[in-house]
Amino acid sequence: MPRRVPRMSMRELVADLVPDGQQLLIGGFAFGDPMALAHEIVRQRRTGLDVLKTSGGVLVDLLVGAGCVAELAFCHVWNSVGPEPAHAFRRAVEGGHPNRPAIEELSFGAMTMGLAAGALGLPFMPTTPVTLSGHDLVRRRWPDKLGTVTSPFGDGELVSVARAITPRIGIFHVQRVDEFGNGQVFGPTAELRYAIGACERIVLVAEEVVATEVVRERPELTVVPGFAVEAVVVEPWAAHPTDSSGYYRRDLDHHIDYGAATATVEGFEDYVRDWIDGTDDHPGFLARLGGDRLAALALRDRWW
Amino acid sequence: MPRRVPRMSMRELVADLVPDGQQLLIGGFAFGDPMALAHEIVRQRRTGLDVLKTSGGVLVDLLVGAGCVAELAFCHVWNSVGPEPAHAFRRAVEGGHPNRPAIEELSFGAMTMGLAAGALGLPFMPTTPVTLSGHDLVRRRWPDKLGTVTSPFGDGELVSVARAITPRIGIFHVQRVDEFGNGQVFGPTAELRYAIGACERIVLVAEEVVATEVVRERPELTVVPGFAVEAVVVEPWAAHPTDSSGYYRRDLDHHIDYGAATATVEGFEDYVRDWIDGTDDHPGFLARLGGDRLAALALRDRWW
Amino acid sequence: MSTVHPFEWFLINAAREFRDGEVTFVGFHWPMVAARIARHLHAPDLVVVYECGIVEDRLTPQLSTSPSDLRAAVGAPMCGGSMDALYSWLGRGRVARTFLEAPIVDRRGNVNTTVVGDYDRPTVRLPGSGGGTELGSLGRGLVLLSTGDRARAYPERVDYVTSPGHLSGPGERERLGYPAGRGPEVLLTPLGRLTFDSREGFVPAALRPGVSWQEARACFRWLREEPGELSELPEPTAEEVAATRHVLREAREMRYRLPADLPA
Amino acid sequence: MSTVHPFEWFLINAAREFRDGEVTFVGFHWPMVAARIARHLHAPDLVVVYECGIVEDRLTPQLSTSPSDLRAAVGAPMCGGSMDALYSWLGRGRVARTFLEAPIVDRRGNVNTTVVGDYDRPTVRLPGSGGGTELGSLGRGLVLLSTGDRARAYPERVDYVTSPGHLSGPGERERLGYPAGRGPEVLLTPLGRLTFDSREGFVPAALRPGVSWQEARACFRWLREEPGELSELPEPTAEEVAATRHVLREAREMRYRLPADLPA
Repeated sequence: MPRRVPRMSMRELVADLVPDGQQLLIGGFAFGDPMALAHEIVRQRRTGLDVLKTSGGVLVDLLVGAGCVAELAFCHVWNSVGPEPAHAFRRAVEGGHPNRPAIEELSFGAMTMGLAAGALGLPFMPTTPVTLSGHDLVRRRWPDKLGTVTSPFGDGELVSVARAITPRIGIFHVQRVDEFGNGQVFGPTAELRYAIGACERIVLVAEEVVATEVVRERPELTVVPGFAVEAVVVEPWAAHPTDSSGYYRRDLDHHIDYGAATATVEGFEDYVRDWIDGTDDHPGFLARLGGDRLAALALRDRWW
Repeated sequence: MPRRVPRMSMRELVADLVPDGQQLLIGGFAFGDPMALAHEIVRQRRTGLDVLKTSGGVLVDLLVGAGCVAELAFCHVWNSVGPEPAHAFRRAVEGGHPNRPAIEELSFGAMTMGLAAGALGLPFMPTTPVTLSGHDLVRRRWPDKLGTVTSPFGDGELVSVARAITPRIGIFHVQRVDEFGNGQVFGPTAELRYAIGACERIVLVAEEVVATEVVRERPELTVVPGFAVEAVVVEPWAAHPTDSSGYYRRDLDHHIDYGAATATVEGFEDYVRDWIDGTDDHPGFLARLGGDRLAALALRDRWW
Repeated sequence: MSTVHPFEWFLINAAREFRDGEVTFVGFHWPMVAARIARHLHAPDLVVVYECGIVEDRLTPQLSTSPSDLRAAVGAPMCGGSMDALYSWLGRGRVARTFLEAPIVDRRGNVNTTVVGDYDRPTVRLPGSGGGTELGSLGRGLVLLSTGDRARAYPERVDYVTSPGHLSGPGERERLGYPAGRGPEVLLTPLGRLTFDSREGFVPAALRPGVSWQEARACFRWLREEPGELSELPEPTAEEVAATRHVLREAREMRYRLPADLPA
Repeated sequence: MSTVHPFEWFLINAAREFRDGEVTFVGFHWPMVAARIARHLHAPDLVVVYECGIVEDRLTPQLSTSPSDLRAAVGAPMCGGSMDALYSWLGRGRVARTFLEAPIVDRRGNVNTTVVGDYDRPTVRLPGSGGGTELGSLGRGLVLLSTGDRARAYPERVDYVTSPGHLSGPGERERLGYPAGRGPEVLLTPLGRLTFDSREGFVPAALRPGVSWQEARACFRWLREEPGELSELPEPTAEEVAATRHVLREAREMRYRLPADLPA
């Protein structure tokens, strides 16, 4: 049998592996966003982070609003329910409050390909034609994010390519993991398989640990082999208020409430005080949400 | 609900969609090889086919030995049990009996990437460095199978690229399918997901049809959406003597027996007479194998 | 039936753009709502794909709030990934029709969902592209949906090309390596349905009854003289209105922000 | 224990090349048998990956006949695809050690599994590459296994480079864009263990006891003068012999072709 993977708490993960200034890719695509990680990053008042995230969502909005982020690469940042504006992100980018992160943008197709190149050990991947789009023309931090090569075949057409992205560390939400670190995901995977593979170091945040035989009954669901995983945090409901296939639905009310609460700086600070600093850890956050809310969102009886 | 996908028999598939001279990619990687398709191609005495197959196996050996193949692109051709020599393939390539197919070779990594490029609608994909390898130097039918581009990033390194492969039609073994053509596979997928996507027309050979709700309980197992599938043949044990995850094991004895039988031209002809022409169709082939043999290979009670 | 609100008109006409049985790439927001309306009406066999890899080929129990709201995956026949959706299905051309919301769209169908004003000091920061860039770049049969009824939603040229339309003019896409035969074809707005003309850009093919050429021109400022004959969009049917109101009730339950003056 | 057959010697020494706990890419045939022997001995925590996407991290109930024999997937923690195996794991460098069978291998570790003689009119047509090319091109810690004990298995230069070794000489891989730090390091044969020297090519690091320098030189014809001191491979232990014979019995049951003179 292979080696067991180390377990740590979310607090230890942030304390040990996410120091100020750390570059990290955070997994999730408006589902499976590890919000419990973001909360803990805020609790520990990290600053200067270099964050990569395909779908920004409320996770990035929160980190930016709390002043944790110095650099940010993304495909979009939004609150997908409503849609509510991503107020904190807008305040930061439009008005520099609390700070104006240095940003870089890629389309989702191009970021998928850049991460795929990183995962596959290749220097680049061909991608969506984007020449003369905004992504092509605006480069602030990554002058080489996109390039063009001439095809060696046919009539020598121009081909847009996305440069390999290889984040220093990646932290990903998965539904379940075994003691060896094999991580499994239900539902759509968006760019997840490639994003994981692209990262130099890989940490999983899992809803639960299951017996390894449970994982081995469905080896097709494994999105990352345990041998590539450095550590695991087990944190039920870690993706709330985003959704987790087979475990719980997106919490629409919390998305809306977050949007309403964070429309002002004061409201944002109140939210952090009440929901993050005031809850100590993720079980505390869940206690504040309340068992009835969780029960209404839970799906475990349905897809299991 | 979407449209239902047409069902046809194996006989109809070969009669209607695999005329003499047809270019076709046949799926499978020494598991999930649709041997029942090969048998029917031999029964109908197709000639001049342009066959693409990553892992040649006994399937390609049989088609070549029966004189069905004029052109062949592959990664390897072997009988992986023993290993027995691929006698018919060797006779054809070494001695031109019954004919010498025009061949082209790619490494498995490069063919995976060429198929991926085809599937993804991209002109090429970067691949394994292969410069000055045999695959790079020997090009008989596909002068442009591989090329080199200069990376637009960093220090301008040379990058090997595999040209997109887009076969006219692809026929693939899957374990199960629903009435809408959604095809599901258990176990490793090798290059399958990309090979399917690369083909202009897609036909599935399934072990069984299951209720669409069964498919929808495990949407992660779907390797091709029904909307891309043109027709389905339902043929239990279609991959025998290769294996089919969760359904049956590789038949080692039949691999060995095939190797022994086909060591001579006469033996090859006897094999075709007894196992293919003499069995009329795949149920006939299975009857010849016998229920005890099938029972010994069956796995349905294990992984299900 | 009661008076049809312009927003209902818009959604009904958006729904009419869907074709039954077609594989259709549906982007965030009103395209999702319109697809659901179409599924209740003339397109029950619609096959919708989303950028995260979901295939949605029948009516889901609940309306999703976004393509990544996994309510869209309930009962899905396939859950793949973004490589499948954006490349194998969209880029490879297996998708027949594509719907993208275009809150700010210019004469040549370039869509801006990124910034208004200067990129580094924006007047308004919008969410960014997600897969919207791919829909503009690669989508076959691309229909743009905009609820805008003012000129500011339709500049001559957008500040930032998030989703490439026909860029600066005819032939530019092809010259730059964009695949042939793609790019926006229809722009549907509350004022009417515009189609793309490679010389003139988007021009009205039919207006909503009651909308004058002057009103259209005040919104789409690149328009020139009034054409001799101008079609009107057909009146909504009772079934269309009922389906639309049904789906809008679902949208309200699912916390969609709806026009304030929409009847409840 | 009874006399150890040279083939058993070969497998025992091949098994010794595996390191416990390492992620190891195992190619077709004797590498698979050697990995299984190693797992019974010093490497129970070996993590094996195969080109079709299987992760095999514990003793499977049965020995597989090939990496695509799905007996290798029984109890697997992951079944992915070839993109995972050949690129994400091998190419990206997550694999620490790589084993490739090399029936014909030249001085610089170039492996031929394609043709002997002219490509178009071959004397012997071999199976071709499969993923073997990638193992030579990308594999870290590459160990080549050859059962050959005659010079024809070890030409100065192979007729066809199926799996690139160090090509024609030092620096050529790097110049052509091959990743740094890859390429064959060890060549294990029934005569002994050879390691790669960038100037001389493969040279014996240790011979099997009883094999003389002359015998080695008759096989590896590029060798020059006998070194002052030449190690011998350590004698097999009783445990090694027992494990090897156990796995060879399994191999026989699984229809592996074994040397005719091997004790049953």
